[in-house]
Amino acid sequence: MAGIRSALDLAEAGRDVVLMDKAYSIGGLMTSLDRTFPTNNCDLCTLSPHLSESGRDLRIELMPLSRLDDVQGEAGEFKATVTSEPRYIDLAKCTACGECYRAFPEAVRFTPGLDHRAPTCMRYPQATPYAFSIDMERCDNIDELVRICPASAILPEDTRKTRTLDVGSIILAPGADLFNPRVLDTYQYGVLPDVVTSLDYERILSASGPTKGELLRPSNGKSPKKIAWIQCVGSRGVQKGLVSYCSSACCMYALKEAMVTRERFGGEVETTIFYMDMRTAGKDYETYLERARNEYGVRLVRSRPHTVEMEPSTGELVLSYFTYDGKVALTERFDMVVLTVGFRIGAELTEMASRLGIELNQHNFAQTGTFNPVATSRPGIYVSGLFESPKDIPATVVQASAAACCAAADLSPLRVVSRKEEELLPERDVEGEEPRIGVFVCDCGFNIGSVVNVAEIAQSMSRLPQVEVSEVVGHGCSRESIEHIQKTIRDRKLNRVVMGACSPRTHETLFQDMLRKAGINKYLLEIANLRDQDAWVHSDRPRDASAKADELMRMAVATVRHARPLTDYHLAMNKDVLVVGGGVAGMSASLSLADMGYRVFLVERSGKLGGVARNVHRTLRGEDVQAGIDALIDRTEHHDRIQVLKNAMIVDHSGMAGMFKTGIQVAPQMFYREIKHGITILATGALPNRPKEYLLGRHKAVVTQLDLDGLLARDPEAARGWNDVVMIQCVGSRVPENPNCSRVCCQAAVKNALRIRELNPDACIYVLYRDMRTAGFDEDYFRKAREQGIIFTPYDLDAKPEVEPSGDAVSVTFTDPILRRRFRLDADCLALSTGFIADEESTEDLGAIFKLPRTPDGYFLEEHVKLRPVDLPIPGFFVAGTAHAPKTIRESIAQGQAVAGRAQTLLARDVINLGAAVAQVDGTKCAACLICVRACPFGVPFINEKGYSEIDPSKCHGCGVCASECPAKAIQLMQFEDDQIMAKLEGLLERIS
Amino acid sequence: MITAERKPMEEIIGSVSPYRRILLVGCNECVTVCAAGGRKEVGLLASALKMHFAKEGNPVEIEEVTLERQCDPEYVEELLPRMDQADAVLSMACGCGAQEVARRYKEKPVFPAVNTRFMGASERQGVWAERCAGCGNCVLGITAGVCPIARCSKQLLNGPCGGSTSGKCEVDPDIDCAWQLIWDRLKALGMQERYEDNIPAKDWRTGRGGGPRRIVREDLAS
Amino acid sequence: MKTESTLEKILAAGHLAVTSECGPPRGALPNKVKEKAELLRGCVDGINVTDNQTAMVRMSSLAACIIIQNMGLNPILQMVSRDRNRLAMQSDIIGAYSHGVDTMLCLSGDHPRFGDHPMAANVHDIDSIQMVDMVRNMRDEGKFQGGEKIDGSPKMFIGAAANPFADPFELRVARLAKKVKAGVDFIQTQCIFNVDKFEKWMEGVRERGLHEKVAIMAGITPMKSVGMARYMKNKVPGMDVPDEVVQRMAGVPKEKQSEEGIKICVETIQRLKEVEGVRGFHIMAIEWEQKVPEIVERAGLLPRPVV
Amino acid sequence: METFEPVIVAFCCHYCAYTAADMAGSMRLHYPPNVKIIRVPCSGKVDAIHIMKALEKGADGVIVAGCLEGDCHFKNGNIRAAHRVDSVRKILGDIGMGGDRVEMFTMSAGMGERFALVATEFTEKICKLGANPVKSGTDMGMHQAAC
Repeated sequence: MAGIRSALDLAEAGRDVVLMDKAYSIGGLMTSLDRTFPTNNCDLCTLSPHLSESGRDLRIELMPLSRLDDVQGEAGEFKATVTSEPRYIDLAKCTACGECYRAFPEAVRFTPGLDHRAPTCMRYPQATPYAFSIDMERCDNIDELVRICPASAILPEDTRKTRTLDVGSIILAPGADLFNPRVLDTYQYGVLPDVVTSLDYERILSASGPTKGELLRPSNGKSPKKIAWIQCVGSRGVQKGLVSYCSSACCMYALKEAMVTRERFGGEVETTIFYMDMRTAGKDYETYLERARNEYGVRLVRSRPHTVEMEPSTGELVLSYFTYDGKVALTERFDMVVLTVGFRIGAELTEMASRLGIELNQHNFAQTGTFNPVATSRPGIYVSGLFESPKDIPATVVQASAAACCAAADLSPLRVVSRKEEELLPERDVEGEEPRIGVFVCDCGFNIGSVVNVAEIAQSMSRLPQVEVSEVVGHGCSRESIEHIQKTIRDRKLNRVVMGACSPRTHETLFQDMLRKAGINKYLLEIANLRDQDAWVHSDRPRDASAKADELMRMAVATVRHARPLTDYHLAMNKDVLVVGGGVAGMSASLSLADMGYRVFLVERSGKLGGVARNVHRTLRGEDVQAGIDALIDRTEHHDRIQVLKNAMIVDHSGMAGMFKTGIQVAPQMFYREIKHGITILATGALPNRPKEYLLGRHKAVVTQLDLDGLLARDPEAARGWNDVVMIQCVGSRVPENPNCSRVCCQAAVKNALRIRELNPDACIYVLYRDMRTAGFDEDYFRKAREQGIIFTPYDLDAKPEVEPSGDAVSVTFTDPILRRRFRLDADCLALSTGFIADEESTEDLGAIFKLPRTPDGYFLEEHVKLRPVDLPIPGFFVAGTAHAPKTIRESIAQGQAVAGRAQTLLARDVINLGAAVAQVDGTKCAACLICVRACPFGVPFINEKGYSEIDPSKCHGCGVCASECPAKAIQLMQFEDDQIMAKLEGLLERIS
Repeated sequence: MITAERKPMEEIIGSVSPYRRILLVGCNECVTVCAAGGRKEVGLLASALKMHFAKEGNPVEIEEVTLERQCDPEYVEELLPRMDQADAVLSMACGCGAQEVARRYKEKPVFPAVNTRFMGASERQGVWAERCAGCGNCVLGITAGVCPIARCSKQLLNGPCGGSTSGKCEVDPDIDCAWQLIWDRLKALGMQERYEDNIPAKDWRTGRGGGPRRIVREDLAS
Repeated sequence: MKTESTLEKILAAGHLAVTSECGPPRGALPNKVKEKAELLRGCVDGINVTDNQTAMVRMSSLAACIIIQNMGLNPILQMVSRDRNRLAMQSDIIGAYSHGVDTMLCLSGDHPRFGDHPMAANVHDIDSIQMVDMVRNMRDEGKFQGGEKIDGSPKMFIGAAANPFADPFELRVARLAKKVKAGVDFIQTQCIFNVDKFEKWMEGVRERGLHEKVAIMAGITPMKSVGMARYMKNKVPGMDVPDEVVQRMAGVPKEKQSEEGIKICVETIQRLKEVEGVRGFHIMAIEWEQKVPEIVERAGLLPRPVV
Repeated sequence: METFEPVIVAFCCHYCAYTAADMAGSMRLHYPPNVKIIRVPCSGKVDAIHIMKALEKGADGVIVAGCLEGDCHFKNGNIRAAHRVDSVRKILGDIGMGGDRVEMFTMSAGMGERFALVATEFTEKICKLGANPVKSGTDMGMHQAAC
């Protein structure tokens, strides 16, 4: 995931990328997940359309089965030595027909075919080799294997190769391994078949998994009625074989698995999750947790399960655990137990790290810092994803884009050579010409030819009117064929082309380029899907397959007659950037973009840069925040490509990606100026929350964690006088008014608690919490705090602590769940973890000015929670920092760099290609009925001053809903016009009625 | 806007069944906007009728045409060239359009394919509601901009009857009580005292009571 | 005295007036009218004769009134604006008066949707308040609504209905005020079960002094069963039956429920006697006329004064 | 009369149903060849008229296939399509064709099996329903015309 994202961002930004993977196909862990939280959708299906666009860039060279041996030189001019294992298959020839796989299943590897989501990954051929690979050791009859391949793609002499690459920068996104719970005898994984890991469970749920998506107990193939999840298996532990950190993503995916289970198999299946702390700290994750509990009825038990045993008589699994409220040795029976396993760094990676000379932390993850979260200790080498620290997909995608941004900054300034436009013939004008159709039928080697009688098809097509040429062309997509077809187009003056080939999903762009290079418009093409949707599915009845092929081709020929030359919509790109908000996120974004050579306007509402982070002095890990902030501010204010506008407010906005216009007013005179820019980045931050609770603001002993952080920095002496200190977590967060988790408070509390302990070893420090959410390595400090005698006591919403004044101190009353009684003590300092609250005022105004959607709790809503975490739904808009959701300084900086990484993909272009599949209105037919205006899912159509509907091609997403709902039939969707669809029907049905 | 709804298929089929060559005429005004008789509906109906009669074994020819406005003679004139290939005309316009076609082409039978319903506004996509009864003597000025004649089931002019329950009409809970709406607006406007005026019995001559109506603009008519 | 109406005389004399109603038969059998009316002899001061009530076709109110008039009783002609335009109304009013019918009630009428002719046109040429105004003009100015003089104008004692319970409640007093302004003489209210709410309405009425300009007769309906109570509560628009009433009915065994119903309405009458501005009672014993005498008696409203 | 081979038109949305059909291919699943796919960007692009015309021109059945609810790449195109299919079914009922010749299905890009299953079951259903009466009607019509 991380690797693909970085590669795509860089390729889209016009950079050449080598994408290495030790596996023989890419995709990593995500391709084996069923559905992903919090959308519970099949996300690669949602992602692939975006990817196919970038597929047109041929800038990514893929090196599967490869490893990075050595890196010499400096950032900007590395020499990287790469070894590739033999694949024994010629990628150029392999068509993934699967013959070899059928003949030698044990020797042939082809995950994509087995993974149901693979075709969507194959959508962009250069992104995953749509090809098999061979394990020669396991092949007993190589000659037979070579013989059986219809594309003669087998290379038995293929050997390990070593190459040295000149690269400017390097991104490490090797992911991590999943913990194998076999080492834990207590849960008997590998012994009891019904004890599975979370990944096993994903495969069971997956439509392509071993059970085809049926939920069945591995032991007896019956469907389970009761399933238990055990959290933190192998994580947050100190015993041997365990790791002490928290794997961060597990709580959410366990919830997801439980929810999907309830959703798919309804009430029949009981789902219970045994957990220590529910760490749902991400954006809207808290509401996800609430849905799991309340809507889906997922049962959550805070507890520590110690053993799983099997009841021999019934085959049930008996799970023993004790809960935190002192109840010990409870047992419960289940049909299945899912072990939620976390992430590990394997030996392979530690070796690589030492080869490359990058530092690792004590857990063998790559060492990074708060102020450069994706930079390794070696300049020019960056890291993203799990190898940096345990995290979920959104965080991974953010880091990937951040890494792409940093990597690009090390490269020589960019000269964009848009390869599509290189040395093309001028386009021949075919307007007014009679259609001269060329029909080309691929046999695709074995794939089509062996089932469909391609020669006969070509014959019968040649008899159709206006068909000039009709012939068979072997592998249509091979270089030779493409050159042949292009020559034919030119020699025979063809102005329409029909390909009888494989799926347009995979090959349309290829054949479109072919037409364009032959000098005719690329939209004069029609593809009949004779492989995936005919030969492959009817191999059992060749005659019918041929008949169907004939019909599919007739449909295509009939349709192509109506094809017309279309022009892709282009937009001149303004390369300046507007960044709104001068906090760490805004400054990081500005600096990254300015360093890449783009001009940045940084608009800050207040008189100072730095935002909320100015009030933070040290991170949990002890880094000096103020020094970092000052450095950021200094660089920002003195960067010659950044113009900082303080005391400035946004007042109006217009335009579209690549040509925005934004009006701002600047204090004190509030004079108005208009900024023209191509990209808009929102980094407006959030506000420190100060709810009127627990005497906050009404008693001097009551402060927020942020106050306390400042106090401890300014006047450490104060802490020395304290006897009792109490901290209350989740004050004003995870409550109806502010439903989500503020993410930063748990580690802030641990940080301040440790600092007080340091200053005053005798003080008693109590932390009253609901869930301690010290994700990742912060867990170590949480443990350290417990070891140092800081007392952590959970509380429930129905038994909240009570606070009343008592002289200079405040008395705090709370329930101790273990002793089950109320405690009362006088605290010299009560620190409330109040976290963040959305800056309603500014997000509301800006949301209105920029027409951007917001979440119910007032944060900006990104385009896609997981896959586009920093893109906003309107092209050209990005969001970073706490304006997106509460997050740490480190995360805000990563997002700041990530938006820069995403922004460069647009900024690198001189024009933006908007494609041609857009809706067009015939003003003479339009009745201005508003139906399209109301129907458009993206609110694009409007009634123009001439009184008819107008659709801005640069905003149209091309879904065609308006066209199909228009009561006046005044709207047509280019490429899918009614007469084209009717022609398809004619082509299919003419001989019937 | 004038609203309409397609007649039941059965009725339409019945009315055109004696004819083999049908000219199906839509209108690009109101009936397009209320999705009853625009190009799209014309296309759907044509297809449906062709299928029906084909199925019955006596196929029909249907010529589709949608006029800019079927209630203006100039536009209706455009049908002339098509008329002699048609045995009958099926109109998807409101009653005004259908009658204009009938007036112009005396020798051709004209059948309505829609029921003209009322003068209304669109509440949202796909929902239209009656707003005006065309009484010819507008009272909106004294009823806070809500018409009790069109929107009160008993067209009461002096306030809600005893059947008004929590804002809804006794006739149908989907109907807002017009007088509740009026009262709410009066309050919003601080004009409660307006309600106290007795509105006298209405002179219906300006409405249907006066027989078929016409407007003559001397300056334009000449 | 504006008219010869017995009801007007009773009220003028300061007695609590009592009226009841009689729904004409759905056919041309005069005896049905006579039987029902006979039940009420001596215990009421006027008999409302409904006009196609609930939008079901019945013998015309006018014809039934004449039958009752000829029995020496005092019919009250009900007229709804649903079925007649102003011509038909005025001719019927003159006709009624020519037979000595001197009291009438102006209503808008139930919507045809509820009756057995839902397809019927819904006239509403004028509304009930305009009707009141029209009848007053005929009586006091001696003019038709069109302005022409009437030769022998009908001296009608004019009534109208009021529903204190319908929404918007705040408008209910104002609406009465409009009827008063139009010249109504007496008011018969919707059946009262929620006495508190009724008293609240009366307060409003008194605040504006309306109770001095119009005689308000409280509408009373005995409930036969808990079923009926529930039906009225849930199904009849503008009817306000509090839960405690339903519970009270439900609290007694089936066979005792009708008796309980009578008790409730007697108690209601007793309580309402105490309410300032209540000048009488209109007892609507729907298809239960025979109980009216008992109710009137147990409510201590007998004997009826002679005026 | 020899065995009836229905002609079935399937309007498939690019992002899910069409991909699922390709998926069925790469999984080498079998389904009846009677089903002919027309690719549209979104099931919401399928106009009621397209469905009617398909039947008018003699197709025996029409499938409209889109993404799973909530997965539509264009937010709610699939839901609109479902409503439209309902209204077409009603019209077909009214003209005595019966609505069953048209049906909406949803599936994710990965559901190769589901596509094959849908294609198979729908084809069986249409076989039961028999040929599109519009065709037989015309034959009969010509027949009558002949004699």
